Amino acid sequence: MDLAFSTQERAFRDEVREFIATQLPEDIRRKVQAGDHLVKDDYFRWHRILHERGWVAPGWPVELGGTDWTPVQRHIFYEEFAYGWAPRLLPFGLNMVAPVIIEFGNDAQRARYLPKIHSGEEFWCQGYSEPGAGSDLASLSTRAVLRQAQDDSGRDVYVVNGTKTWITAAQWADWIFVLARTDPAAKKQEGISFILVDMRSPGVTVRPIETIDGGKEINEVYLENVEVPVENRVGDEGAGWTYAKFLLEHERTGTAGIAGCRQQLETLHELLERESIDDQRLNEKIAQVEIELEALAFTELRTLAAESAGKRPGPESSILKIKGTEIQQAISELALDALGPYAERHLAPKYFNYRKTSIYAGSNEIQKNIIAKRILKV
Amino acid sequence: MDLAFSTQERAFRDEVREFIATQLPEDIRRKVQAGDHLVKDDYFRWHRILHERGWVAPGWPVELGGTDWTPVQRHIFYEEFAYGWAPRLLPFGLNMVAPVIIEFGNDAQRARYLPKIHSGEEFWCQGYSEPGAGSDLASLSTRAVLRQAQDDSGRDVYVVNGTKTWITAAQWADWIFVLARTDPAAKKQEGISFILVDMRSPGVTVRPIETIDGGKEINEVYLENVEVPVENRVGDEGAGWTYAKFLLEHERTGTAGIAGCRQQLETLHELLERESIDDQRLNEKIAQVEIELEALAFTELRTLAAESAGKRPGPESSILKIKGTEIQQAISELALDALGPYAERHLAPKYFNYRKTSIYAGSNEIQKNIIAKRILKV
Amino acid sequence: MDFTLTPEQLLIKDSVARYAAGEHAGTEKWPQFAELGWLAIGAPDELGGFGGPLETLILMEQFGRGLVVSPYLSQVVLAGTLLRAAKRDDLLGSLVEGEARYTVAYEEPHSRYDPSLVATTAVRDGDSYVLRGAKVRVLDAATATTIIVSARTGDEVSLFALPAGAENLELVPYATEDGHDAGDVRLDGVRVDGSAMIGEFGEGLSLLGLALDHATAALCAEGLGLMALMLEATVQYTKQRQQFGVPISSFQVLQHRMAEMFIEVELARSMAFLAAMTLDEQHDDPVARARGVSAAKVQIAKSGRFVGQSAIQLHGGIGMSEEYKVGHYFKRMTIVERLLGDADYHLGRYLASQDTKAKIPANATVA
Amino acid sequence: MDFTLTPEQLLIKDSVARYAAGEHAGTEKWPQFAELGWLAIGAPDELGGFGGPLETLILMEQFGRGLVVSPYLSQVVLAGTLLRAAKRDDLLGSLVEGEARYTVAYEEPHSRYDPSLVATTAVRDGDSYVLRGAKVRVLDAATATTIIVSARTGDEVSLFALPAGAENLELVPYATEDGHDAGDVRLDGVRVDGSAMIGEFGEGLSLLGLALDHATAALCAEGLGLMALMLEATVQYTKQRQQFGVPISSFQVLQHRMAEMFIEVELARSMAFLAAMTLDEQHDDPVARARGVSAAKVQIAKSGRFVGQSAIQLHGGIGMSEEYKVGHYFKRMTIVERLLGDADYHLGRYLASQDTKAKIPANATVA
Repeated sequence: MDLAFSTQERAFRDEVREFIATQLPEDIRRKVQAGDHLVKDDYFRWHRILHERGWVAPGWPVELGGTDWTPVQRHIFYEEFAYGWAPRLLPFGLNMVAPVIIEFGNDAQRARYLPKIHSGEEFWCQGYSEPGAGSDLASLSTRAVLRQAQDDSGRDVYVVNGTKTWITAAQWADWIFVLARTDPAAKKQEGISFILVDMRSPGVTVRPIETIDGGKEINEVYLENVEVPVENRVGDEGAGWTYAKFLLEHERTGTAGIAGCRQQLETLHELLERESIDDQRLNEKIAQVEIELEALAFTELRTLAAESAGKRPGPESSILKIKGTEIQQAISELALDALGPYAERHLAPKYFNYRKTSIYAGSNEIQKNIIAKRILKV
Repeated sequence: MDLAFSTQERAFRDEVREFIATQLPEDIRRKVQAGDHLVKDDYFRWHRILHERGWVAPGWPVELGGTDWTPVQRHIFYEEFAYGWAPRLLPFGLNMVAPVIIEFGNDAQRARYLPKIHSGEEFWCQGYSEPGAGSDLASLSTRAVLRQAQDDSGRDVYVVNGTKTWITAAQWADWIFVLARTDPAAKKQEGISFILVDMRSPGVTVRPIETIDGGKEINEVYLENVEVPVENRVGDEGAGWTYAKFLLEHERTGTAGIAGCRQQLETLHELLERESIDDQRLNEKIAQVEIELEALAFTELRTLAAESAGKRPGPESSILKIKGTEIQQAISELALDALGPYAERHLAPKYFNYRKTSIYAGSNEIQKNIIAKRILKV
Repeated sequence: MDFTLTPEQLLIKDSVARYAAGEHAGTEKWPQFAELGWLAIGAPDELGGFGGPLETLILMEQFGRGLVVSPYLSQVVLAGTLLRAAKRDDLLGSLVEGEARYTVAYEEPHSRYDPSLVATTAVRDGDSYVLRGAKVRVLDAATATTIIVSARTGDEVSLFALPAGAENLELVPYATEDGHDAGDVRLDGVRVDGSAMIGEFGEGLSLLGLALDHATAALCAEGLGLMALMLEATVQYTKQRQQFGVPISSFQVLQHRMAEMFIEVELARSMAFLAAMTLDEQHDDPVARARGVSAAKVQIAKSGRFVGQSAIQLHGGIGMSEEYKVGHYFKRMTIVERLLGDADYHLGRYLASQDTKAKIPANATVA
Repeated sequence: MDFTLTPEQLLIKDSVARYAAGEHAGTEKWPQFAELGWLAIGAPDELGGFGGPLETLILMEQFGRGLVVSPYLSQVVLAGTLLRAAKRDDLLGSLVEGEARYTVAYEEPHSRYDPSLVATTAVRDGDSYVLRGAKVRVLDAATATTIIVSARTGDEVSLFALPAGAENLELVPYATEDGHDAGDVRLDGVRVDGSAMIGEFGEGLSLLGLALDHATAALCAEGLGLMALMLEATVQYTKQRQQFGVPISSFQVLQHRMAEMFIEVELARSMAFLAAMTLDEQHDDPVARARGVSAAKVQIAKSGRFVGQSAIQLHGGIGMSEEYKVGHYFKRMTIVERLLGDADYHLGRYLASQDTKAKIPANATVA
């Protein structure tokens, strides 16, 4: 057993730390530190900087512009993002649709979409959830019907109709990838296809959903008779569910958000110091959360070590999702406890906002189902 | 609204308090206070004293030796038992089999059994649970087959075979009431009969089960070809499940054990004082339990007031069972926390012993099912 | 013991419930409050007053259920109790009529819920006092015509009624997350006549203590109403919401969570009643009052957190949406949990009252 | 980073697991422990020693899984670390050989886990010391040949090795709930030569601190083994146990409870490793050591309580029975949770170490 980082890993950490310290624009850093909302241009500028350094798509194959980092290096990379107050890039293009296109798309699709995702020229959003389908993703009712286009071009198009909801960044996106039912007669998880839709197509409408923290980051996207060229379908018709599952497993990295939690705790400690709050009960609660965070951080490292040793990321990642979100929520709650309800204006919205983390990306109830079924096999 | 006890109720409380203070034998009081196990003679002596005063069977009809107390009076009565360190009498005869015999038995059965239960001459135990049937009581497999007795008397007997488990006080009991399957062809909850078995019958064996706290209060009872006169069946053949349900609802009174918890907390405070322990974290935890106990005590009073106003005790009593046992367990845990694992020899066994309270009498999981189904109707 | 409502209590309950079911109240509804008699709860008979803590509970529980946004808590319960205890029927009369509106400024930047930590000073100068200091989180300050301020007068704390527009008084009001408002107040040498003192010289903390206990009990009742409604909404929603082909209410894990929410609501209900009873019966015993009211606030804070967070979780995404009601209840509950002291503050206060408690209930009253 | 076991570590794991799967150990197995080399873990090379905290972890986790009742914790980890730190290879040699057996007496009637609260005195008298005082809860005292006692020597605390049969030393041993034994010790003027001092004059607390950190980390590993086994037993049992016509493992509420148990076991596993790592790498920094080890004990106590109580609850009645194994694991876990300091004690110790902590992990080591 060797539980410490290697010399190379430590050198890599220094390199990343130095890069972020010198290259991240100061205004973006300040926004992240203050917990302010970022705008599209913030993401874009940081994307370009990472792109220039060759670090924009660590998960991609090297020949497509990825890096050849080990799981531990990737972990260190994102930890340093948090410590340096660097924003994570939006995952919808780089980490979600791109791996699907790389794995299941054809050459034309790879050539059309990947370079613009890599360069940051095109923004993506994710069209999975529907008003009627939350945790039960496969019960979606958006339909795509194949027929000839109305414009007499004679080409085949899907006519897509449905509503997608809880879509982050749809207001900025150039493209959306949607799951749609192409065979209404097929059984629930069959007959679903994975389709790429240009957000500028006629029939696409974006409506912001205001959340209880006052945020307007998420949207509903209405698709009304949207014509999509048939070549925008990735992979086989009716195989979309397989690709969706592939994507969900690919999404794992960094779910626990350990470094982000460390930063939040740091901010909380600074707040307490600034306000001269030294309350024994509060300090104990914070210490308990810190200890759980240490336990989770080490659990993540154990998972990474297993991945480095060749194991695929397994259902153990459900622990990271459950505990990571619980700890995030606990910290935001403690911050509110520390200063009271009307003290710092941004604390309550943050607490409200974080309630979503135990709901999205597979609710914590679903994660416990996964642990029970796939690990404990009950 | 009038949230205080009436003058009469207060006078009644004084009367009971005075009675217990002067009539409860000192050696029994000391045993209860110290948390020691009682023996059969302790119960018997206290039974006789209450019997003489006419207070042995508050739940019975007056003409059979009961009292005409209101629900609030009965509540006060048992509260004072706890405050005066008086033991509760064993419920199996007085509060369990007797109400069934009163309600569903025939005159001969009432004449045969009730007086000796009332006088304390005969002790009873309960034969419900089986090794294979815990929360799922109706899945029992003990069988009773009707046939002529082997002794050529020509009378009809049930031949009973089966194993009953978790039976408190079986080692002292003269009688056991059992649920047995008389019609093996009937559906699960049908074909069960309610049968009274003389513990001295040939074929009855009692084996103590040692529990993790070192106690030997519970037993397994083996019934091997036990012949029971057919007239020992209460009510109709195959209707036993109805009587069992009646009994379970009748069992409710005092589930929360508020007064007992108050006494335990009192004992804990005395312990802390004696040992000069004044630990802020511990004090806060104790205070939190005290507050929950106050909340539960008032909830019980609200339930009683509703009963006095004519409502039948409903599924709300599940709150009392769940929270009452949680608080009992919490107090025993705090006592152990206070003094450490090897300090007071009886604290750890008590903590172990109390773990059973959330399992027996309808596990707390079953109680939550009841709240969900019968109150929330989901 | 009898928990049924009197005809008068039923009347309050029904009228508030009717009001709450209609459009929610902002400032403009105040005359209606006066007309309905709600501003007279707890006032002396001579002023047309009636009822007390139980009637306040009944009203506030309905306010909670209806998510009524109103300065009732601060301007009637808190300020009204204070004026009544200070025997200022002159001012109380104008409050009951809805003509004048009072709020109480007692929190300071570092006082962290504790009304006894007062840095603001009132210095005697001839017949008048000059006040200097800062007050924060003054509830519903924007609509108040008079602000009652606690200030140190030597070693003691006294209270002063300042007109909202007084010279050298700067008020910065702001909207709060729950749709209410509050304000920060700076006193840069505000001069008032000696007659502006509320209560006796040095009586400030004991008056404040009483008024805050009444306000805290009322807030517990509001919290109860919020929780009860969130539970009902959750039960209803989970019965409708289909996932995996069945209503999600059929999942045992959600059923048990709702059963636990139910238990918490019932425990909270008991403690809200207990707080009201304590104020009724132990009016003159500040230790017993603190014990009963703080115990209630601890329970309401704990139950409210669990019920609120569970309601959001069981609603899933829709609970996070500004368009759906449960999120608003959750936000108000989050505030109620901490307003006038959070669970830790009240647990400390409860512990401080321990020594004088009777361990076994005396014969006089329940619990 | 590499979590795979070295061949040597695998050997320990397998041999302990084999042992634990057999009959459980009482005193008579001690020579076997010596033979297998287990008494040499952490000892210097010259004495045939090998390994350190990680090897101790591997052994203790298996002891936990097998519910091995043994004085290893007190007589090897606690006493052995102490003797090594005091550079007493002479005594350590006899320990490694299994010839002499040491236990450490540091708790006193009111010390409540804190080794610095010492009322026992050792007064110099010519070439010898005379000890007076009382020690309680001395682990595995009955089988010890030597008791190492902490005593106040003026303002400082020093350690003394007393023969178990010394004159004026009274030992009252007793069996504990978990099948182990402990003892209370009275020192009524026990006279020992100055050479009985272990370590330097006044070095007692620092030696004790180090030894207790090692013992606490070892106890965390035992707790991990207990928990892991209880989870496995619960999963197995709920799959077999039928109620309402289905295995009870099919009830979602029980599934989620087991998922939560799994999470707790994994967090506990991480912290047990972290404690061992801390001892390896921060051997000479008492603050960092306290921080890592106490954090681990807090987690193990919390996880262990939840896992143990859940295991009993999910087993139902049979979990309460002395005949079934899970109850015994629960009992030992209950003791492990509190032994050498419960969660509150270690949380306090963790908080006390806060000021010196590095908030963001330095580059030197993980976490």
